[in-house]
Amino acid sequence: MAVMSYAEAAKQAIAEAMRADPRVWCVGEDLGRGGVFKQYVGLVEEFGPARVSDAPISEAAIMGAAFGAALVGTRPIVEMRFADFALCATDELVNQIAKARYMFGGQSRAPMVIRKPMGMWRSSAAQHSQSLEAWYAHIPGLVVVCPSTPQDNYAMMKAAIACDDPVVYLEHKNIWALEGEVDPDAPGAFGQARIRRQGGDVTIVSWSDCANRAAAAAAMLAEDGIDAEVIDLISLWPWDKAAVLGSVARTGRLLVAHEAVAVGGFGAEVVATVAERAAHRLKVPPRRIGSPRGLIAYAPNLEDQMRVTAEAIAAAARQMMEPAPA
Amino acid sequence: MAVMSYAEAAKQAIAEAMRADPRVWCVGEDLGRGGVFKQYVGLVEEFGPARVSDAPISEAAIMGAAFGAALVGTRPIVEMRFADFALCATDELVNQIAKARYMFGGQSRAPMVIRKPMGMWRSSAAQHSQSLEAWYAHIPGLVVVCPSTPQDNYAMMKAAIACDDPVVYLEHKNIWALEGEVDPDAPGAFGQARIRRQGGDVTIVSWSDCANRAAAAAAMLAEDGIDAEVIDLISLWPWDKAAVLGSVARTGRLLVAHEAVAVGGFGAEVVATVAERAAHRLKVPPRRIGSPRGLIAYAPNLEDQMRVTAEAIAAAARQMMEPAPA
Amino acid sequence: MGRTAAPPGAAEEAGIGGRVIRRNLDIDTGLDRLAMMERIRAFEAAAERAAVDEGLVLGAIHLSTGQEAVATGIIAHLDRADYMTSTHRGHGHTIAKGADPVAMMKELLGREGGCCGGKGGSMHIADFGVGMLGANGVVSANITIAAGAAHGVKLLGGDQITVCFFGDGAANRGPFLEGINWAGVFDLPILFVCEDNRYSASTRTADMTAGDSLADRARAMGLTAAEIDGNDVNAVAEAAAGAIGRIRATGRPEFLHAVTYRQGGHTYFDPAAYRPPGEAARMAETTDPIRRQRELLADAGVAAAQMDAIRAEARAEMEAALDAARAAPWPPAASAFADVQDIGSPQREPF
Amino acid sequence: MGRTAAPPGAAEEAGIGGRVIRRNLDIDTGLDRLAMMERIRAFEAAAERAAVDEGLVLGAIHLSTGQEAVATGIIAHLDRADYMTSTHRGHGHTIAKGADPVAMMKELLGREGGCCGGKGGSMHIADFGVGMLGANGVVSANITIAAGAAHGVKLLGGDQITVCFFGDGAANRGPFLEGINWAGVFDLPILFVCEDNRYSASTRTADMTAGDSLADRARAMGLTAAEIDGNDVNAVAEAAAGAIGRIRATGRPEFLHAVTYRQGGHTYFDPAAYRPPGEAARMAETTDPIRRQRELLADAGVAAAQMDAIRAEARAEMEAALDAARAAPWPPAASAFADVQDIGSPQREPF
Ligand SMILES: Cc1ncc(C[n+]2csc(CCOP(=O)(O)OP(=O)(O)O)c2C)c(N)n1
Ligand SMILES: Cc1ncc(C[n+]2csc(CCOP(=O)(O)OP(=O)(O)O)c2C)c(N)n1
Ligand SMILES: [Mg+2]
Ligand SMILES: [Mg+2]
Repeated sequence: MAVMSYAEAAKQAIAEAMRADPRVWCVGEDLGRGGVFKQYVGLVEEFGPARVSDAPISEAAIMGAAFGAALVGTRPIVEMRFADFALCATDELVNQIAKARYMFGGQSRAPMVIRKPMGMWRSSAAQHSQSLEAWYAHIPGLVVVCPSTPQDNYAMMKAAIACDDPVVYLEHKNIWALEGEVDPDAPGAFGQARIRRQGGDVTIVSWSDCANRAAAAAAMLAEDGIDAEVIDLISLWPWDKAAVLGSVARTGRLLVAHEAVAVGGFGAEVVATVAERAAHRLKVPPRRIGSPRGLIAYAPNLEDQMRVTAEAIAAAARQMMEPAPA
Repeated sequence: MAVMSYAEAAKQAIAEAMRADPRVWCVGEDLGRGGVFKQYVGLVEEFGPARVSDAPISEAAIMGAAFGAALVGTRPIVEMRFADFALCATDELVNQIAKARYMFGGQSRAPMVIRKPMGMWRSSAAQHSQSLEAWYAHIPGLVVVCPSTPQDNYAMMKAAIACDDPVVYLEHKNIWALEGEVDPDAPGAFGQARIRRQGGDVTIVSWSDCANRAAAAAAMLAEDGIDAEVIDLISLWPWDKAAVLGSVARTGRLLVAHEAVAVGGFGAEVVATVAERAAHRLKVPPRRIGSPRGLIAYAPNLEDQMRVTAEAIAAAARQMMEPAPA
Repeated sequence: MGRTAAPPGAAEEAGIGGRVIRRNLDIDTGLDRLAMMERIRAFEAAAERAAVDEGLVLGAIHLSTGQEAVATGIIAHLDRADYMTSTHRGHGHTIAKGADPVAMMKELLGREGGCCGGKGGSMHIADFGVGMLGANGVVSANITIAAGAAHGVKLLGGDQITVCFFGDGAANRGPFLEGINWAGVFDLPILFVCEDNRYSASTRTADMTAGDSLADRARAMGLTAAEIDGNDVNAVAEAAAGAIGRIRATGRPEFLHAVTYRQGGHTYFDPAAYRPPGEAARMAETTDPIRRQRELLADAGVAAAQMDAIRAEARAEMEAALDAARAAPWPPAASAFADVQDIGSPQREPF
Repeated sequence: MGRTAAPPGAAEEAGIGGRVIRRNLDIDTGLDRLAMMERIRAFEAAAERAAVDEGLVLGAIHLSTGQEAVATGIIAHLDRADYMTSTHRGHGHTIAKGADPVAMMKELLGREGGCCGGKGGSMHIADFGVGMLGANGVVSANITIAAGAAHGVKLLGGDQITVCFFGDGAANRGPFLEGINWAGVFDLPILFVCEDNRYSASTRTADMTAGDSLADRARAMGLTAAEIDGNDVNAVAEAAAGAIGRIRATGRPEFLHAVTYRQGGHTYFDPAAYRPPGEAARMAETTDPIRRQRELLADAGVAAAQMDAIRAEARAEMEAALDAARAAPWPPAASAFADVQDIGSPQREPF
């Protein structure tokens, strides 16, 4: 098993897929120089500029043209640079790509991977920091992936490229350099969560980089004698309801943690699902922890107020372990 | 109190605001001929084409230019024609309008009403039928309104025009002709729900046209001896948590009904909030009813499978009243 | 290969009876074009009747009555394997590309056997089997998609070309610029056709369009572009032959701006009262492409009866299509959740 | 009003020492322009040092080193009340419009007293008090916003004009077309300025741009447009004087394409190794607008010492700005939730 970074893991998955299938290609701004986060470095040298294609600053055309190219039989990997800029291509993604197969009665497929680097990255301010995964989970036709580790970024990227559905692939831009072991033979599976830590006291559900913070929180909690189970959903649609419901049945406590705004975030879906299906299993009310419904500032002390930290996750879990006030 | 249609009610509110304040103006495609749903008929005759302005088919420019015009002191009412087409202006709404005041440290305001006719309308198919209110509730900086009656479309339109925040104003396009009494002196208030029916057995929370179906469901339930309370949220951000929590404290049963896709819909937020804050009040698990996570077809029999009907709402409520299986 | 009205030769023109006809008009070709235009018109007339008289068409339909020369003249030069994207006003393009009118009519009625299984309706009509990659409910969105289809062909080493039809109103949305720039940058084999019917819904497009020439917008992005009379099917065909020939030879994008006229309302239920009084009647009189083609052929010696027979045949074909559609059942209920997505399909996980 | 290098008169040009200077150059004006360019450069140099050496600038900053003539020459003709929108590379425009460099530097350092209260940083710098309606982190987005500002002015009956700066890369996004078309359709008093520094991040913009002329794109939408040497502050100013004068007189939009060169990387931490070897050095040698203006003034008899003093003053001003910013505290914690929205504010309802 090789050790590699989160960025390298995805790149390796892409390179392998491109070697195996000439229909796979990448398109986005600055890819010929490795992309804005260097996550494509070296690919243009191996595959040439037609398959690792630069693009004009035209997010709508990048998305729309890649879709057209998918309709005629290619398998594009679309680079949106920042998830925020992908909003310039919302019609293309939501009205066209997600709906085409259905509207055309199954005549077409849109096998595309749409990479949208998301999340907070020191002092990037309100237009370069958003986490909008909940939006895409709400859109029928889309698969939504939020990997948190090199292993998952490798395996899920491979799965996403192999998938015939459009996959919104949200990498967290704060962890490009995060290193970890990657087993190339462990396949990625949509809708199958990773149990990052087993525990019997409280179930912490998370995804994307926040899952790493949840794992750190669990380590802190262990020092306090609290045995947290950490479930990293990896994909939000489909999502592993069975893993969450099973865990909650054992722990009786559910805490969902994500970086996105809590109001209308995907945490609401997780909590609502558990409340609907397993309310009687809950020993204490379920809880969400996410960003306040505010905007992300440039100044670090203001920005930090929007963060969901390991400490905050641990604190919330601790509260849930306290005996109810008499 | 005059009786008027849902469309007329909003138009009357706009006309009154335009008479009172020369900074208020409307812009959108075809407005000079009354707009695609005739919801602007007569306004151009009264206010002229500069204030009831046509626009090119340029949703991004309609949104972006109206925003620019708001920055220099006008108060635009932006017509997006179909909520679906508003996706062509997502960057403008979400990255620019919602964030400008904050990013610029309070130097600016974006007093805008952004009208987005939403929802299913017989055989309009997947690109002309969406309900995406949950998206906007998730975006800090935006106020979100989904009126269901002429009264609320009048009062909330007035409130929205008077508001200094950008208001995403989602009218349901299936009820333009719905008639009702309008009291011009009853002010609209954001975050204040309307109790459409009082009842002690089950709390049904809804908004937009689905609130009308919820009210119809309550009438059916009454025939069965079930006393439902129907809460029409009217605005989703802010939303009237107190009304919902108070009602659930009395009924012990929560059913949220909306037309949008259930997965990641705003119903999840309502259920999650109640589960977090009032789990101990719930006699039975809370429930959501919304569209399956599928797409809306053209053929009526397929389309109907995506609908949340009064019958379905009533059936769900009835189930919640059944004694738990032994 | 069929009768000609005059000896073949280089295109020459001569005034005959006050009208200009091409000396080398091939009458069979002229009749073929007439027949295609009649078929498109008959299809839409049948659909309109089904909508208005019988309430069988539940969603909006947008008719191209008066615009048939554009679809006919351009697509005459396409092979079945070539690709095409269209708009909300796409029946004509789809028929001309070779789709089955029965499947199309079933689609308009939302029935089983519709080309999209009843899921799309008029505005999303598509027939991938004939390279028709879809109408589109979002104005201008098909422009980048078409550029991408051409891009995909180039990547795959195919030799199909792509034609992208869009309206005059679509030229004011961003995808017009982004899609044409894309085609220019990547040197793609695509023909952009602006089918300018002078209206965008109830708006005179010129009132909301800056500058005098949409072709200039394309020229500014390096494309060869021409303005053509979109009501003259032979002029359209001639321009298309040139452009498409060059595109096949060079792989480079081109642009045609075809000026025509929307004879009816925006949708079938739009009375279009916003048009200047008399405009519609005058335009139907002077610009109708079917009338013009009939006159041209009549001048060339074709008997009215022969042309009437073509019309009658077209009408009979489309009447039969409507009958078949009317008789078709609704799509199977289970199809509602099919073909959304494989992973996380609502067939397994609706919630 | 100040010394002139030659008797005033109609603009005439004469070769002096191999270079062309304007006979009627007003030396005070020339020095003013030099001073503004020096201030912009000194501001950015100070910011860059704060970023690189001290790690005080936490977010990305985009420097306009080498491009100062565009901001200086255009904005020289604006009043404080006129409006302007800018881009991610907006320090120069903001300084030229009259914003306080101390407040700007505080903003770059994310401090209390920053012009956006530390919430925006470099990429969202704005000073509504001087008509600067904001930089923008989304390429091209400011184009429709600027058109709207001009639209608002027209509706309110004001007499301000609006200037919209954007980069060469921005011309390939939809808002370029939609915003310029909008200005043309509504006849708005706005000047669009494409500040073409030849790069879009690491991409040579020409490689991703179809057609030869961005001005032609604007001309195709009916705008008067000109290409100008964006490295010659006097040429920029002259073109701007003409365009802005006409805009004030007629209320009609115009377009300028100013060609300049980005001397540094895309951001301060981009080494820009993708540029052809030697290009940057050669361009700094031949195109640097400050160097050119100094040479011009030297040829006109201005002493180097006087120009050095201007530079020293600019540096001292910006050093002081950086000192002030360095000393400023972080914004008050409570401001994190202020100014999001009035209704449903996170100050009251964060969840
Ligand atoms: C993005 C978008 N905006 C608005 C509409 C509503 N709409 C449908 S057709 C149409 C007019 C289109 O005009 P044009 O492009 O000239 O095509 P035509 O209808 O004349 O064929 C409009 C505004 C839409 N479908 N998509
Ligand atoms: C819509 C969008 N796409 C991509 C980016 C990332 N980005 C920031 S600046 C830039 C290059 C812009 O080039 P240009 O418009 O020429 O301006 P310059 O940086 O040269 O001043 C890019 C691609 C962005 N900010 N917004
Ligand atoms: Mg048209
Ligand atoms: Mg540039």
